[in-house]
Amino acid sequence: MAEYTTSELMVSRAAKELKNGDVVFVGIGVPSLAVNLAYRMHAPGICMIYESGAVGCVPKRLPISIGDPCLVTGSLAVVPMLDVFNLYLQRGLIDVGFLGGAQVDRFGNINSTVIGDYAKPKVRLPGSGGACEIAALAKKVVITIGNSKRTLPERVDFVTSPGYLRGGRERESLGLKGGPELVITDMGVYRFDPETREMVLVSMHPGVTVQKIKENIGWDVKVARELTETPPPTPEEIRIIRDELDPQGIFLKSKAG
Amino acid sequence: MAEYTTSELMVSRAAKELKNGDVVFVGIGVPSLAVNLAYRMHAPGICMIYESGAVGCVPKRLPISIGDPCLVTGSLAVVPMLDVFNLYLQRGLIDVGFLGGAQVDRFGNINSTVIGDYAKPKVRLPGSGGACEIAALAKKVVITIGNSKRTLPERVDFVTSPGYLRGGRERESLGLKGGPELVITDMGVYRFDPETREMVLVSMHPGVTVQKIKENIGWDVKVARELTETPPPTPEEIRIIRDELDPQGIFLKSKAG
Amino acid sequence: MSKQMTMKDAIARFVRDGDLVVMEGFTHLIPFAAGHEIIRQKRRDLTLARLTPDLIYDQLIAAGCVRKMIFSWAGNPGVGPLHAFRRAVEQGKPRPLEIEEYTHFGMVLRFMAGASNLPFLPTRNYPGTDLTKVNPHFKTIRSPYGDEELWCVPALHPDVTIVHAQRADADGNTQVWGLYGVQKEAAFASRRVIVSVEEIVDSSVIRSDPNRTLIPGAIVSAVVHEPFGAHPSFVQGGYDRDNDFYLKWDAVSREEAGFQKYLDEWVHGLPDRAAYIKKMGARFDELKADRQMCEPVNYGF
Amino acid sequence: MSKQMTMKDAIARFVRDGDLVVMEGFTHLIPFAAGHEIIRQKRRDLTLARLTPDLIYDQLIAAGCVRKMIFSWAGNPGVGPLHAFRRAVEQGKPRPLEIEEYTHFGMVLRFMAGASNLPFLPTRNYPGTDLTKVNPHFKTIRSPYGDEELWCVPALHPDVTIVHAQRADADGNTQVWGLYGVQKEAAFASRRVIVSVEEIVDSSVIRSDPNRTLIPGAIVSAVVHEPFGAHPSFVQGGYDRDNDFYLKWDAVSREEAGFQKYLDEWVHGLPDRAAYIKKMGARFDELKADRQMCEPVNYGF
Repeated sequence: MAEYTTSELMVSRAAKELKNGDVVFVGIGVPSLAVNLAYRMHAPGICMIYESGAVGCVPKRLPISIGDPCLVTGSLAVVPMLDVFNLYLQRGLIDVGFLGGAQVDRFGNINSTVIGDYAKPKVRLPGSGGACEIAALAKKVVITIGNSKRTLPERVDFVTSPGYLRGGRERESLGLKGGPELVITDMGVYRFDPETREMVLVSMHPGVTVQKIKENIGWDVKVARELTETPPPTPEEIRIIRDELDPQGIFLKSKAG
Repeated sequence: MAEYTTSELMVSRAAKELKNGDVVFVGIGVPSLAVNLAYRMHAPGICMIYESGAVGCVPKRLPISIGDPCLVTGSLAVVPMLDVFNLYLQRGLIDVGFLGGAQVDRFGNINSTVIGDYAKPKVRLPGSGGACEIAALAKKVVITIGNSKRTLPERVDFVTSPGYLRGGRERESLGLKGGPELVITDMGVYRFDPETREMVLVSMHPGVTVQKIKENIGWDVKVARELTETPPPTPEEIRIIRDELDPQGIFLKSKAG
Repeated sequence: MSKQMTMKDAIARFVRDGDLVVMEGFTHLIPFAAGHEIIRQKRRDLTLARLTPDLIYDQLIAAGCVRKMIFSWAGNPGVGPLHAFRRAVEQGKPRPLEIEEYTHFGMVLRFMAGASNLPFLPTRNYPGTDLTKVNPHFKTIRSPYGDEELWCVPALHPDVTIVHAQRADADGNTQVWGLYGVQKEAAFASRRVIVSVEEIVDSSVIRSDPNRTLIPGAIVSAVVHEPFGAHPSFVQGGYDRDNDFYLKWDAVSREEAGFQKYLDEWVHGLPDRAAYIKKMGARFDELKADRQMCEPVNYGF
Repeated sequence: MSKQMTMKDAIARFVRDGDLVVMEGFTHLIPFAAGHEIIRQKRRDLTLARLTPDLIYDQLIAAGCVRKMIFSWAGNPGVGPLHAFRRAVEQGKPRPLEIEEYTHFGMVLRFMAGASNLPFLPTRNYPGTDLTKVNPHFKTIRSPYGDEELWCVPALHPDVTIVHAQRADADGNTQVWGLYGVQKEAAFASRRVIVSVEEIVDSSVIRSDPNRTLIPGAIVSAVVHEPFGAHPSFVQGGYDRDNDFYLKWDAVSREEAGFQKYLDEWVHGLPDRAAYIKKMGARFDELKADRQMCEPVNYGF
C-alpha cells in the first residue's frame, strides 16, 4: 500500500464529507485541497465558493490566497462580497463550510482571535475574517486542526466562531441552525453527540491509540462505542494530491517515504 | 417673437432650474424634455439618472418609458435598482427630482394614488412608483402640473409623496430634508414661503391674470409682492424642443400657430 | 446537470394554484411568454408581486388568474392606466382584486430582505406619506445607534420567481446586461426560480465573463429557451421595446370585450411562443436591435 | 470635468492627518501606490479601516502613520501574521495601536450602511461569538415582524476612500472586473474618493459597457493614472499577484529593523510609483497577465 503523509490522509478524509452537487465555502490549505480532490474524484458537480466572491471556480493552479486570480478566470460568477454574505451564506445556500483555527474546544467552538486575554493578548491571531459567519450560517461545518492539548483545550480562550457553545441546546436556543459536524485532526476524527453536543472520537488514523489521543486533548474525551480506523488515502487520491493539486508541496510540505 | 405652446414654456422654465453638474432624477414627459433641453443649452455637465438604473444617459431618441433601451446605450453606468435607491437617492446624491401627479396641494404634497377614498376609489391612479422616495430624499423637488381646482386642491385626497405636509416645520420634524422648491403649471410658477411652507404665486405666464389663477386653484393662494412674468422660451429653445427633443410631438402634441 | 425544459413543462411543474408568483424585469426583459403560458394553463388564486404590474399582470388579471396583487406602480408606462386592474379595483369586475401597495424603493427592499433571509430592511423613506396608514405591513423601529426612528418593510418570499434574460447555460447560470431591475434580488428571495432566455449557451461563454452572471444555476429550477420571450417588452442587444404595441394596447384593453378578444386570439388561441412569433411575422424584423458591441476585457492572469 | 492629477497631488489634497482612511480591494486591486505616497507625505494619527489590513496597512503602521485600525482579518494571506500589527498590539511597539474588530460580513455591512446613509444594518450573524462582548459597537434590535432579535453593526463613514481599478475616464467613471470586494460600498460611504487606475480611457470606452461601471464619477474627487499601482497585489487581466513577494515578506518584516530597511529603500527612497516600477525592473514582465478575453455583448436597440 502506498506511503502517505498525515496531511494527505486528512485531505482524503475531508474530501469524503463532500457530496456531488454540494455548494461549498472553501478556505485555503487543507480545505481547498479536499474540495479539489472531491471535485476530481466523486463530486464533479460540486460548486466551490470563495468569500472573495468567486463562484463555481475551476482553479488552474493551487491558490495560495482566497483571492487568487486563478479563482476568477473561467469561474461561473464573480459577485460583490455583500452578495456572498447576504445572498449565499445568510440566505442558506452553503451546504458545507470548512474551518480551521488555533483552538477548537470540547463543544466545537473555534478561536482564531487571541491566545490569552483579548485586551492583553499573549498571541494576537488574525481574527475571524469570514469564519464567524460561516460557523453561524452554513448548513454544516467541517473543522480541520492539529491534535494537542494546546489546540484542543476544554474551553477556547475566545469564541471567534460559535460551535455548540456550552453544549446541549444552547446553539439552537440562540436561533442558530447547522453547527460543526466533524473535526478532522492529525490523529483522528471526531463527531458531536446529538444530545450533549460534545466532541466524540469516532475514528483513529492508522497507528494511533486511544491513549495517545487522550494524552493530546484538553479534556477526558469520550470514545464512540464502534471506534473505527480512518481509511487511508487511495493511491489515486495520493497521485492527484501530489501531481495535480499541490505539486510544489506548498501546503503539504513533508512528503512520505 | 416666435409662437410657442404653454407646454414648451413649462419645459423652458423647468430647464432653468437645472445647474451644470447637477445630478438629476428624471421622469418621463415634461421633466425629460426639460432636462434634455438644459443639457443642450446651459448644462452640458448635467448627470441624468433614471429610476430604472441608467446613469449618465445620452438618449438618441425621446424615451417614452423610463426604462427605454436608448437610456442604456452609451450611458456611463447601469446599476441595480437597489443601488439607485440606496446609494444614489438615500445617500443624498440627487440634487433635483422632478415630479408630477394628479393633485398637488397648498403645502406641496402630491397625490398619484387615488381620487376619493383609498378603499373605495373614485379613480384608481398608478401609485407612487419612485415618487415618494424622490419627494422624501432628493435635495430639491420641482413639480409640474396643470392649474385647476381639481389638480390644485387645498388638501390632496391622499399624500403619496410628502411635501411640507401641513406646513411650517412638520416636514423637518419628521427628519426629512429638502422638499418641493418650485411648482410649474400651465398658468404660472409657485414657490414655498420659508415660514408657512405654503405655495406662493411668484410668476405668471404671458397673458394670465391673478384673477384667472385664483379661479383655478383650490384655496385663496398668496401672491408674491414682486410678481413677475414667466420668460417665454427663446427661438433656440423652441427649435431644440421641436426638432431635436420631441419631433413627433409625442408629449407636446398641440403645436402653436 | 441540465435544467432545460419547455415553457409548458416549466410552468406545469413549478407554478401552482395559490402561489405567490413574481415575474420581474423593470420595463426590460419582462417574461411575457411565461405569463401567457400561465394563462393557458389556467392557474388560479395567484398572488402576483411586481414593481410595475405592466401589461403582463393586467393580462393575468383579465384572464382570471389573480386573487391579490402586491405592487408599487400600476400603469402603462408613458401611455395611461392598466384597464383590467382599474376595473377590478374600482368596480370589482370581473372579480374584486385584493391589493397590497408599496413604492419602488419599498418593493426593492422587500425582495432584498427576502433574498438575504432577513425579516425586514429599514429605510429613511416614508415619513409623512399616507401609504403607511393604509398598509399595515409598514412598521417602525428605533435605531440602537442614536435614537432615530426608521420605517421598515417586511421580507418577501415568493413561491416562484420567473425572469427572462439574454443568455444562460443549461444549468441556469444566467447573464444579463442593460437594465438589471430587481431580478437578482427577486430570484434569491424565491423558493423556485424559472429562467427563460433568448439564447442557451455553452458554459464556456458564461465562464468567459463571470462578472456578468446575475443569477447562479445553484438557485435555478428550470431553464427555458424562449426567443422573443419578452415581447412587447425588450431585450438589450436583442430587440427594441415595441412602443407601438404599448401605445395601441390602451384602446385594445379599454373594454373588457376587447381585452378578452386579444387573449383569445394571442394567448388561448396559440399553443406556445413559437406560434406567437410566427403570427407576429415581419414585426420582429423591424424590432431587431442594431449592433453596438462593448469593448471586451481581459480575464487572464 | 477632468479630475485627473498625480498621486502626490491627490494625497496632498484629499488625505489629512487624523482622517478615517479606507484603502479597499479584497486581495485584488489593493492600492499600494497610494499607501506608499501617504507614508512619504508622513500623514499621522490616521484611523485605517479595511477587511484585511494586508501588507499595505502593516507598512503604514510600521511607518508610524496609524493611531487606530478597524478590521476583520489581520494576516498575510496563506503565509502568516502581520508583524508590525502584532508588535503594536502585543508589545505596543513602536506605539500602541487601538483596534476595533469585526468580521468580514460585519465590515461589509458597515460600508453598505454608510453608503446607504442608514445608521446601521442588521444580520443573523453573531449569536454566541465573543466578538460582541469585546466590541461595544455591536448592538441588538428586535424585529418588528415576529420578535426575533438580530445583531446590528453601525454605519462607517470614511473621510476618504482610495481604490485601484483597471480603468476610468478622466471624470472618474471607474470600471472593475474580477473580484469586486467592497470597493463600491466603501466609495459610496466616503466623503471623498480617490481612484487610481491602470489605464485612463476615453469616456466612449466606459460608455461601450455601462454595466461594468462600479464607481460613478459623481462621487470621485481625484483620478490618478498609476500603472502597476496595485503591486504586490494584482489586477485581473493586467498582472498576477506577486505571491513570491508575499511569501518573502514574512522574513523581511519579522524584525522592526528589516521592516524599516524596506520602507527606506522602497518607499522613502523613491519619489513615486514610476521609480518603483523602474526599480522592480524585469519582475513586472514575469507578472504580466496572459490574454483571456471575454465574449463581447451587444448594447444596441
